Amino acid sequence: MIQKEMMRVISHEPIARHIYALTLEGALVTEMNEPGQFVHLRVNDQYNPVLRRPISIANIDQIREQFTMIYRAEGLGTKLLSEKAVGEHVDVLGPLGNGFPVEASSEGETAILVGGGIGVPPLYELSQQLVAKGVKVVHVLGFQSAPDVFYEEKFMKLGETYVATVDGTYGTKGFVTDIIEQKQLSFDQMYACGPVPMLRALEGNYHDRAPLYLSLEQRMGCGVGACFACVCPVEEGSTAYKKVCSDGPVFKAGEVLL
Amino acid sequence: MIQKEMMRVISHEPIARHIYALTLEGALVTEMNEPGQFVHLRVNDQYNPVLRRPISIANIDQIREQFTMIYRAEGLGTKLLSEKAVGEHVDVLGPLGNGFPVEASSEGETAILVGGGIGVPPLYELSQQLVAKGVKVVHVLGFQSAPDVFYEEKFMKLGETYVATVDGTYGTKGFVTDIIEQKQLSFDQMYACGPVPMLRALEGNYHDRAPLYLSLEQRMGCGVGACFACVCPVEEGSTAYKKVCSDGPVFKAGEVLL
Amino acid sequence: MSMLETRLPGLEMKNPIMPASGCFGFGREYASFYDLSVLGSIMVKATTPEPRFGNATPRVAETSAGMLNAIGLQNPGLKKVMEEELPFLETYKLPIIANVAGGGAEDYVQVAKELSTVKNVGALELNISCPNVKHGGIAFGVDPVVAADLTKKVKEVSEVPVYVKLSPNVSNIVEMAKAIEQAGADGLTMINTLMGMRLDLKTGTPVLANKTGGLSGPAIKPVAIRMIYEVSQQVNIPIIGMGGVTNAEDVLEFLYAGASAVAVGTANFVDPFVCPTIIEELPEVLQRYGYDHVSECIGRSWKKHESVAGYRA
Amino acid sequence: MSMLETRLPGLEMKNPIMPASGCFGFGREYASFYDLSVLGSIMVKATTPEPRFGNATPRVAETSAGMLNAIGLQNPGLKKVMEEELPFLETYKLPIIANVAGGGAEDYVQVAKELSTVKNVGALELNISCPNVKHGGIAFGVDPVVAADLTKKVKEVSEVPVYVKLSPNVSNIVEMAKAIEQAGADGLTMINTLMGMRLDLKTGTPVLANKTGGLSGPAIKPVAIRMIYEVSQQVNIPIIGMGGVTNAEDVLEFLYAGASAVAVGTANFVDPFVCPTIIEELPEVLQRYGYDHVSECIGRSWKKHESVAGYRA
Ligand SMILES: Cc1cc2nc3c(=O)[nH]c(=O)nc-3n(C[C@H](O)[C@H](O)[C@H](O)COP(=O)(O)OP(=O)(O)OC[C@H]3O[C@@H](n4cnc5c(N)ncnc54)[C@H](O)[C@@H]3O)c2cc1C
Ligand SMILES: Cc1cc2nc3c(=O)[nH]c(=O)nc-3n(C[C@H](O)[C@H](O)[C@H](O)COP(=O)(O)OP(=O)(O)OC[C@H]3O[C@@H](n4cnc5c(N)ncnc54)[C@H](O)[C@@H]3O)c2cc1C
Ligand SMILES: Cc1cc2nc3c(=O)[nH]c(=O)nc-3n(C[C@H](O)[C@H](O)[C@H](O)COP(=O)(O)O)c2cc1C
Ligand SMILES: Cc1cc2nc3c(=O)[nH]c(=O)nc-3n(C[C@H](O)[C@H](O)[C@H](O)COP(=O)(O)O)c2cc1C
Ligand code: FES
Ligand code: FES
Repeated sequence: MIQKEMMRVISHEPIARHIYALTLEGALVTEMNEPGQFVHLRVNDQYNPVLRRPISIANIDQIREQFTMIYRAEGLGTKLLSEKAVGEHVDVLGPLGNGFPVEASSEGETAILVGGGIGVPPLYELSQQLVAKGVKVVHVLGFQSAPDVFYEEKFMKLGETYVATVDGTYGTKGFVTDIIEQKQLSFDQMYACGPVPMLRALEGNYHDRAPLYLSLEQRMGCGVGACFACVCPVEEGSTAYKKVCSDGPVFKAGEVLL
Repeated sequence: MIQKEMMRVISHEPIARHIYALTLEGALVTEMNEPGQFVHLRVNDQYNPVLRRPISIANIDQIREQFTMIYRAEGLGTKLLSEKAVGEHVDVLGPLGNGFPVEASSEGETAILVGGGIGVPPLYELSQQLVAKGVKVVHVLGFQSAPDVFYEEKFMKLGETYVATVDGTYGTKGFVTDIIEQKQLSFDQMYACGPVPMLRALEGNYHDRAPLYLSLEQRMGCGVGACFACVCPVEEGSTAYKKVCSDGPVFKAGEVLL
Repeated sequence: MSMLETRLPGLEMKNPIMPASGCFGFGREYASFYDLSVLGSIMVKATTPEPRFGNATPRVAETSAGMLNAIGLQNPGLKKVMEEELPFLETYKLPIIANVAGGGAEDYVQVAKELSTVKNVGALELNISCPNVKHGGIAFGVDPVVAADLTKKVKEVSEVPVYVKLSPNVSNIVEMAKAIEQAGADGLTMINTLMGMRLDLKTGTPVLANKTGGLSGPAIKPVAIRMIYEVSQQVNIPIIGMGGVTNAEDVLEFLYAGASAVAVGTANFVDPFVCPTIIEELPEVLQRYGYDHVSECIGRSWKKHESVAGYRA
Repeated sequence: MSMLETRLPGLEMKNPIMPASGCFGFGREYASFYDLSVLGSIMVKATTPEPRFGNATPRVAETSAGMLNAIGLQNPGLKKVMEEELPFLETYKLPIIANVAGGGAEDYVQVAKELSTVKNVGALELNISCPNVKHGGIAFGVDPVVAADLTKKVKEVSEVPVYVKLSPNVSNIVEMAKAIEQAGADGLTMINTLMGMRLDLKTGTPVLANKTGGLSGPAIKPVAIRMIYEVSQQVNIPIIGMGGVTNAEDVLEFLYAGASAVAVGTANFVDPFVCPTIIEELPEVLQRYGYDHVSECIGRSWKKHESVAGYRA
């Protein structure tokens, strides 16, 4: 059941350029199990900013009742969030949405996890759950530039990990798709999260090859399915739609129009 | 010269019900000398609240470059202000306005200082400056109720001090005017700061008896004389006016209509 | 009788608090947060004759103390609303206010006629003021003659009282309100969103795919209060007020202005529990300011009352 | 040429930034904070033929991300403005925009005629939109025929270009703007404040003595952007934009919307240095978004440009 809680900041640290890892503690964690689900954060108790901010769950620790998010401090909301100190509380609504289908991969199969920028975080929990199941994971992570790279080591501990940067200052120069092609990576399933152009490229290239699950972003109002802010059309010229917040954010490739 | 500075919080403590004493440090203090002047505070770097908050200077410490304010945390702005921790900074504009004329009292004379509620604070700096000059000071302070009383001991160190509370839970029951009458207090000058009904009563009773200086409050926009938010009419039916922020907040009784 | 009980045409309500149309869907999502029966009413999402997809995304943008939306009246269409959405709400004991929209007068008439026959629909709300649809919509909302005509047509077919939702994007809100009252409306709801826009700094182009959108949230509260204050003095039908309400104090301000009940929109997105929280806190807030019943507050800003003395020491 | 230099009818400006009328007096107070010569221009306080006291206090109230004011055009009158206030500003090297107000058309004509002869007055701004005066004022601002007529009369007597300040409290801002353009206005300034109100929780009555007031500040920015976007596509005279500007990014948004210069009102109260700060930061902000000159931004939201690709990884 979705709920709301004032959760305690356990740790909060910059891990790359403008990127923070924030760990919160509270009973809500017991509701969290699907990688790819997100929480909707209220950064202060005023109405400025008015809206909550959707952030993916990057790591779940049921034993400690803690979970971790990784976010980029960019606009008003995330900048205010980045000022929260250890011991302070953050208003969390969630977990929301439907995550990646871990059940789609079976023991012994190979899953490729493709992340772009701040699309990388939810793949971390996903990868752990896949590994726990005996699935072989391959990570392909894309960033703008060397100072933007994060969590490479953590992913390396779980499986093969390739990093691309657009400017070539770290890892392979280029996009995640370049790596997949160059390394001729093969896989039974693909899970991806990142900017729409990246998802489109993946859908175009690999949709026929293996089951492909994409996590989408969309500007949100309510985050719970009530306001129709976050819809995606399902096919051209029809009134059919899916809501990113409550039907997604993870969709099977082809389920919605990118 | 009026200026603006991010001043450091040196101490910040509750001293009565919803009342805080806040001491700030910075170069702006060198500009402060008149008791009754005020500063205009911005409580955060957003535009919510939009307006600054006018707060009187209650104590000036030139040696440490520190000054103290005493304020009631009531609405949005002052509540946010009350959350400032030691070491944080507050955006201060000031010192603003014209304060009490210390020069109006001469050595050996008796000045009576009448304060109501959060009108009391500016009298503290005034009293110290009068005492330093050899003026005998008598303080008459009015509050709602016992939990609202503050600074009585500090005033007692400077001179005779009487406290009234509206509900009689502390000191004399009633208003400051009751004390002045009951104790048959005599004086060469009267300085007062408090709610308008109190100032009106004082003006009505003592205007003819001795020079009387009143500190007014008015809702402000700019605080520097540019927006005409804070005007007081000077006489009925005329377009003449004074601005509380830049001509006041202290006026000689009769200078403006109360 | 409870402090909050409120009766308006077609609406016997436990309290005067309800979610505003478009901010609560058809209740399903918020039903997982709390028992909807605690609400005075629910203003459900606009319904048009046929299903509508609405505008392209992005459909929302944030502004200072507010947000812009351009959903474009997305809804599952009259049939599905009657067969699935409204029946779902029958589980809860409260009258529903059904929001009626369309592209032309005949759409409104059709939707109104049908929805007004649904058992739990206590009243209709004519959305003549949605700034986000290209045809119809806004034109009705700014022309008193057209608005009055539509109101008449809908009144002829509706089996329940009809409230008309006013647009704030007009020069003379009182003129609109009076025309609609004369046309037979049973009540007014106000205000809908102000037309606004945000531009993306990088591209220079509008953030919303629809370019303009409707401004809601605390930013517009002073405009709502002013309009309700003006209109409530000039009409004899009740007003359901809305625009930036976030807490019980805001509710008081809307009642003072002249509203008889109050709807909460944007604030639901920030705090899904905002409506039950307000309902819970309202009695205490009323008491703090010296009222025994919500109705005592209505129109207090302009009705003759003894003024409460303020002494601050 | 500098990145900021801006030329508009009557106004050769170092940059497109100026304080908005009523928020900067006649400059004296802010002259103690910084050298006013850094400004592009100054829109001084409204001037009426005779001195005016204005409304009773309280004259301001705070709202979410905004404020209400009901100053009531307090000013020292035409004579004193000409003899004392404008001459004081001669020390600074910049053209002044004189804000003209009054109770009836003849007041506007008289004030405009006289002020337009003052040496440092580069242009007039007709304040036909102040919501806080009971006679005249607002009536001019919502009726296109009356507004056009007044514009014509003032144009006949003015020796400098005439800008007309639009009220946002209208159903159709484009209609107003076009009527005023056709009447011969050299430019538009927009927007003035939205009419709003706040009620005191304790007394139930309006916080402002004048009851209603004008809403300004960040809260109204989306409304200003939308109106400038609409109007700039329909008129051929320049627009000086305003409404909630607090920083250089906001300036960019107003330019994109279609303004040629930008005025800063309420933000001066929050930070007396806001105008010089914006002027200082503007070149860097322009560069960051890829512009060599402010003029390149004007109308970018609707003019055909190549769109800047956005890739976020
Ligand atoms: C399901 C989902 C999961 C996400 N997970 C993460 C994550 O793990 N880490 C991370 O850094 N970011 C994540 N994002 C993106 C994140 O929500 C935005 O970066 C953030 O909302 C921007 O807020 P701001 O205060 O920085 O920007 P502002 O510019 O102040 O935002 C203004 C408004 O636009 C919305 N907005 C701006 N950018 C986006 C965006 N890309 N997607 C959705 N709404 C946006 C904001 O939520 C807000 O309503 C996720 C988005 C979605 C939809
Ligand atoms: C010259 C002067 C000196 C003052 N000195 C002190 C002092 O030393 N200690 C102290 O506690 N208070 C003092 N006040 C009053 C203080 O400014 C208000 O209590 C404070 O602004 C209220 O802000 P808020 O955020 O609590 O209230 P909110 O309700 O959020 O305020 C809303 C708006 O109203 C204004 N406002 C509300 N009450 C007053 C008021 N009484 N006077 C002026 N503006 C008001 C606020 O500044 C703000 O613009 C002084 C006021 C003036 C004019
Ligand atoms: C996302 C969103 C969708 C809305 N959809 C509708 C709608 O379908 N019909 C309608 O009459 N009003 C609609 N509104 C307007 C609200 O009902 C309300 O009038 C307005 O938002 C002001 O209230 P608020 O400030 O509390 O949100 C919508 C508002 C928002 C924010
Ligand atoms: C206190 C105050 C006084 C104002 N006085 C005038 C005035 O005399 N003439 C005028 O044309 N506009 C006046 N305005 C409107 C501003 O010039 C400006 O149009 C409006 O405030 C929107 O800009 P802002 O949000 O930056 O303040 C006044 C605004 C404020 C806040
Ligand atoms: S964000 Fe409201 S429906 Fe998805
Ligand atoms: S507060 Fe602006 S003139 Fe006094």
